[in-house]
Amino acid sequence: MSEILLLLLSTALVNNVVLIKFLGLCPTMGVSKSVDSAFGMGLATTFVLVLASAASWMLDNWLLQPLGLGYLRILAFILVIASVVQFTEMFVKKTSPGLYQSLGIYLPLITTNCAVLGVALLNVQQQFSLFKSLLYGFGSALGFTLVLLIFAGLRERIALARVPAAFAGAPVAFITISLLALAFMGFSGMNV
Amino acid sequence: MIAAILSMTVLGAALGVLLGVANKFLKVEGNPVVEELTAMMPGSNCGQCGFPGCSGAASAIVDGSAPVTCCPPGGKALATAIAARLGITVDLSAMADDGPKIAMVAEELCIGCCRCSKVCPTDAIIGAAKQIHNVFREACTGCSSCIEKCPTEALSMKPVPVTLQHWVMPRPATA
Amino acid sequence: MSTHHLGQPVASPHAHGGNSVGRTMFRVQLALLPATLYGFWLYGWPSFFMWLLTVGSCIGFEALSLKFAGGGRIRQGLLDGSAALTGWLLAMTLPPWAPWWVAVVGAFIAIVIGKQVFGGVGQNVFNPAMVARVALLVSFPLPLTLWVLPLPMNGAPAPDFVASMHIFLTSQPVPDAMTSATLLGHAKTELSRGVDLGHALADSGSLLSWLGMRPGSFGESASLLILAGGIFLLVSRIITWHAPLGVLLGVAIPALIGHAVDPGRFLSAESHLMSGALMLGAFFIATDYVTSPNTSLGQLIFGLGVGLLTWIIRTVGAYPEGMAFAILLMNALTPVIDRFVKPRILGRDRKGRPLDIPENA
Amino acid sequence: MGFMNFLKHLTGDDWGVHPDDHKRPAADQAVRVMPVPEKLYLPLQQHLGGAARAVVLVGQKVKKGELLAEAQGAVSAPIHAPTSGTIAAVTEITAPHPSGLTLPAIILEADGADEWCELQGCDDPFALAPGEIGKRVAAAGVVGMGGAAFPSAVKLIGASRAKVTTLVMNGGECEPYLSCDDRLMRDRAEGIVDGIRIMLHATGARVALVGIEDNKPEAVAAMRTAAAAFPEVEVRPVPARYPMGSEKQLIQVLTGTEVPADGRPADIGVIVHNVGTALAVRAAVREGKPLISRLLTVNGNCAANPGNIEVRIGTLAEEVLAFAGGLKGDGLGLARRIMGGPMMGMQIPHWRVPVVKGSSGILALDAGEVAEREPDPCIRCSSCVKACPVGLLPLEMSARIRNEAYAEAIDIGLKDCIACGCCAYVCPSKIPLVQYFVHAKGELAAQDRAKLRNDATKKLAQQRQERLEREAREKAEAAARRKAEREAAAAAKAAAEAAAKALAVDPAIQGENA
Repeated sequence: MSEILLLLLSTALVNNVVLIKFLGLCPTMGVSKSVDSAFGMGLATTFVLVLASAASWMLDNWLLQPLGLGYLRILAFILVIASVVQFTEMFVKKTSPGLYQSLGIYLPLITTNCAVLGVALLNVQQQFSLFKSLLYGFGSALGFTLVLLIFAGLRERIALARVPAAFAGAPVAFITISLLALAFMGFSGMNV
Repeated sequence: MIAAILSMTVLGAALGVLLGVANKFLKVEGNPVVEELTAMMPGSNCGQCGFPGCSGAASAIVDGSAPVTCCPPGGKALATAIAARLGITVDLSAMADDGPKIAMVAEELCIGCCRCSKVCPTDAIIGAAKQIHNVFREACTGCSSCIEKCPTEALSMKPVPVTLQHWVMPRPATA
Repeated sequence: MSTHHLGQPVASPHAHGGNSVGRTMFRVQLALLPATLYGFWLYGWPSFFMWLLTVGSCIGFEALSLKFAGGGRIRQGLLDGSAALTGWLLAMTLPPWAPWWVAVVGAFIAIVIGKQVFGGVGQNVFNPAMVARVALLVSFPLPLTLWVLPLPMNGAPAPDFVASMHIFLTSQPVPDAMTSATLLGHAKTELSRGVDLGHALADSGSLLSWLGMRPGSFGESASLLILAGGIFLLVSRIITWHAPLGVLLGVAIPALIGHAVDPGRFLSAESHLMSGALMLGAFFIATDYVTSPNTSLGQLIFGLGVGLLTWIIRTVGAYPEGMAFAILLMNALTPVIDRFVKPRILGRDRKGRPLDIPENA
Repeated sequence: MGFMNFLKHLTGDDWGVHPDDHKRPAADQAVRVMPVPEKLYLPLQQHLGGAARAVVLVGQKVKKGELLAEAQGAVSAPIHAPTSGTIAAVTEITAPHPSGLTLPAIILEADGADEWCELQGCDDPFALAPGEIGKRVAAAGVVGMGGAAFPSAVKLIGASRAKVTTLVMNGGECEPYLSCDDRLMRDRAEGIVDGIRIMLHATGARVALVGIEDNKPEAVAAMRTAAAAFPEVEVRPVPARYPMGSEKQLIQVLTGTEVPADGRPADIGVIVHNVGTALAVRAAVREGKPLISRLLTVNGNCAANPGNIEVRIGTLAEEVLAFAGGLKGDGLGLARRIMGGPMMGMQIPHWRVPVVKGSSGILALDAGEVAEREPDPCIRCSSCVKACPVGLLPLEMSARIRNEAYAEAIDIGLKDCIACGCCAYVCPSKIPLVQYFVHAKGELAAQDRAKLRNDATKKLAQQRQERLEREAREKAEAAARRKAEREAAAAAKAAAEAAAKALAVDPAIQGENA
């Protein structure tokens, strides 16, 4: 039990997918203007990441490795991830049109979210079991959602601030997330 | 090589079938947002936006070909309402909105030709033929459709006069 | 009767309580003064130069930024004293004999990157002094962890004015005999070597050391003087008790539990409370208006979070002192806290729904 | 700033502010009665609700107390002649309002006789039916004297319908500088208590709680003495703290219950009236006198001789000031002219505006009192959050309003704001927070009006569409009918012709028949 918790903490905080591994920066910058849509994006990414982790693990262990097709891994993973994202898109469009509107182009772009592919590949690299890769995917998604939420909160506040014209918009957002990464360095070296 | 092609094909086909099935179950009919926006618009179909009527403008806004600020009679209030409904941010500073305006008739110029009252979408211009017309203030949307119809330029758009009841405390100067 | 022009109409109230930003900042600086003067006595001229240059360059960078930003508010911007306070707080957390460039680079990070980029006073989301402190620590770990012993302790004669200038400007290596590790740093090193804390820290914990007779940052080793300054702020109503108490509890509770379970692995609560700028952080940084939550409850949560994160980073992280990181992390969480912790509106319940009308009325 | 306040500060139970009250020495001066000025300016709207409608003609002679304008609509109040004289005009005059806009008013030229019209008093008001008292109060044009000027009769009648149990009398007068209620309670405590008892009778409430701030010990003593014989009237000192005199706050302190948001005090069985209103009600019921004068405080550093003055409604502030002793240095150093108190009163553009029923003070403030200063940026010190008596987040609301995000400001409570001014009073950056809120409320009201208008014009457009369709249809029908008629006529003609032909062809038959 404590091992599960530690793995989750380590993937979510200590090795945060956005701030330490620098994966998935596109949606982090793109869908962090309001906390509500950030939360939706976090949920959608969590959904995709967990499903993709599982699907890619199965694909890799049951199909690619037995057939000796390891070199097709990236191609096959992208195919699987794209399908999962398509499915998620249909699902969100059906269940929550408002969220669908606010996620906009970023929802299909989860396909090219390097965090998803990155986590799937890292799972293979570290030779996790199915359960562990699910956990790893979930922990990463948790960290992604957390950072997205925190960052969206900060950006909502910055949107009300009198940022000089030269820094308004993306520049100040980049500076903010770099300072956030600085703060997350406090977790570094934790041997949990 | 063949194994690779085959496996990818099979994989692709399988996922495609799965998505196809999912699409059957999760299909969304029509776009309810357009109707919602149409209900928010002034509804006088004045045509100032350049679209065929208010529902045309609504669908143009929804599919992104028109800005939310495209409706002059709706003004800033409508633009913010639509933006809030669509969940987008809108830069209102670009929108010229110097308060509501209504049409007024210069009585000395009016010849009573009735051309203006024929185009008014809300029947706000009253007066029979050969008699001086007048604008019914409460009904005028400020769409200015009538302005160009007037042969004697007796019609003009004037800001609605401010009264004690309608006065708004000015915004503090920003520090 | 006077008929002079009134300009734009203004709304009520037509009276004011008289408080101002400058007054608040001045009070905070006043509260920092005892510990600062004591620090000068402890560490001599080099520490004075370091303090002066940090405060001075903060004011300089503020003036430059305001000039570039335009709007002609340079004078008001400088008079509110916020830049000087940021510099002062930063200086308090630097090693007392830090060389000149640390002061200047720190001031640049604090004022320009930490504050002016966001729009100046009141607009920043992270505490500028802590941003600078962390950025310096991460970028220049060596000069930032060089702790000179207080002069009354190391036996060597205090450097005179010229020698101090030399130390400050040339950043020569300080002789090993004059430096030592901080309590927390020492504990971390010894623990990683597998030495029991009971043996490692046999000689610490006296009242004298709480008064500053130990290595540490320029302004934090005299924890009791900082505490006195904090109490002054509390009494003069500049700050409220929520955030400081939260920080102290957030550190003390896990420290007490840990120490009770395994004194060999976990430091005692009073060591935690009195070391590593904890008092400074609790009373002067966690209470920063701009970067902490709006409500009392939010500030309490904020403080608890800072304390707990500090303890976690100190205990299991790579850095011996976690205060600055913990503050930045909780700064980042502040908007989220503010979103969920709001005061109850009169006539409404906590969720904002109107209260029910009683049946028997 | 006593020890108890510090304790409250520690526990966070510290809503509101403790401004320097500036009430003395004005409060300790005896009341001066101002003679009737030459001309009185009587706005048709001196109350909340619909404007009154003038029922007099220019040139008409009226007596003191005669009806000049009648109430219009459910929430309204009539206006009476404050003295005898001639109606000079019904025109527009500058309103006592920051906008400096005009409003319609009756101008009455005094004849100097100051002669009452016939009054219908009542010796034993307690024999009257509660509804009758409400009617008399309504006819006398009594409105809330605290400043909001809500028609009192509407409240009284509503209260007896809603079966209220408690009458809260507001003697808080928490606004700094003002002392007219204090003065009334000291000088005319018996009359107030009598008025309170009449109001108890009218509303059916069982008990009256008179809340008086504890910085007015003389008023508390006088009211206690006057109420000693009546157990149903209870005088309760409350801590001096602004805005103690705000309806919902006073109810909470005196009864311990909260008025639900969007609700009225009557919902929890309470009704609130000002102590000055009690006197007006008493005069209306016992003597039949309408509301034609009031007590108001002239104060501020620029006023040469501060004090309380009884003036006729409609007197210009300029004349009141001149009677009170004028301005120091002839107005040199005057920074702001205020009608009402400094916390919630209105800035007025010049002194030539009339005293209305709700005017509780005329303040001439100097620059030091107003403390005008360029605002600094918000440092998020959350002083405003602590000071707000309603529990709002003024700093967040103003930041959103600055960015025109009104909907978000409403989400965090803009509509619950009572504009008491505590937030702006404590703000170290001197941000005009209340002005942001007032502006936003006005903007939102304008948007609501635009929406209503939008709906109305949409209906009109629809009607036009229907009309056009109907006309087209009718035209088509008419055309069809004409065509049918033409055809029918043609057919008939053809038939007739055919018949005629047949007749001509067959005369034999005719002959046979004949």
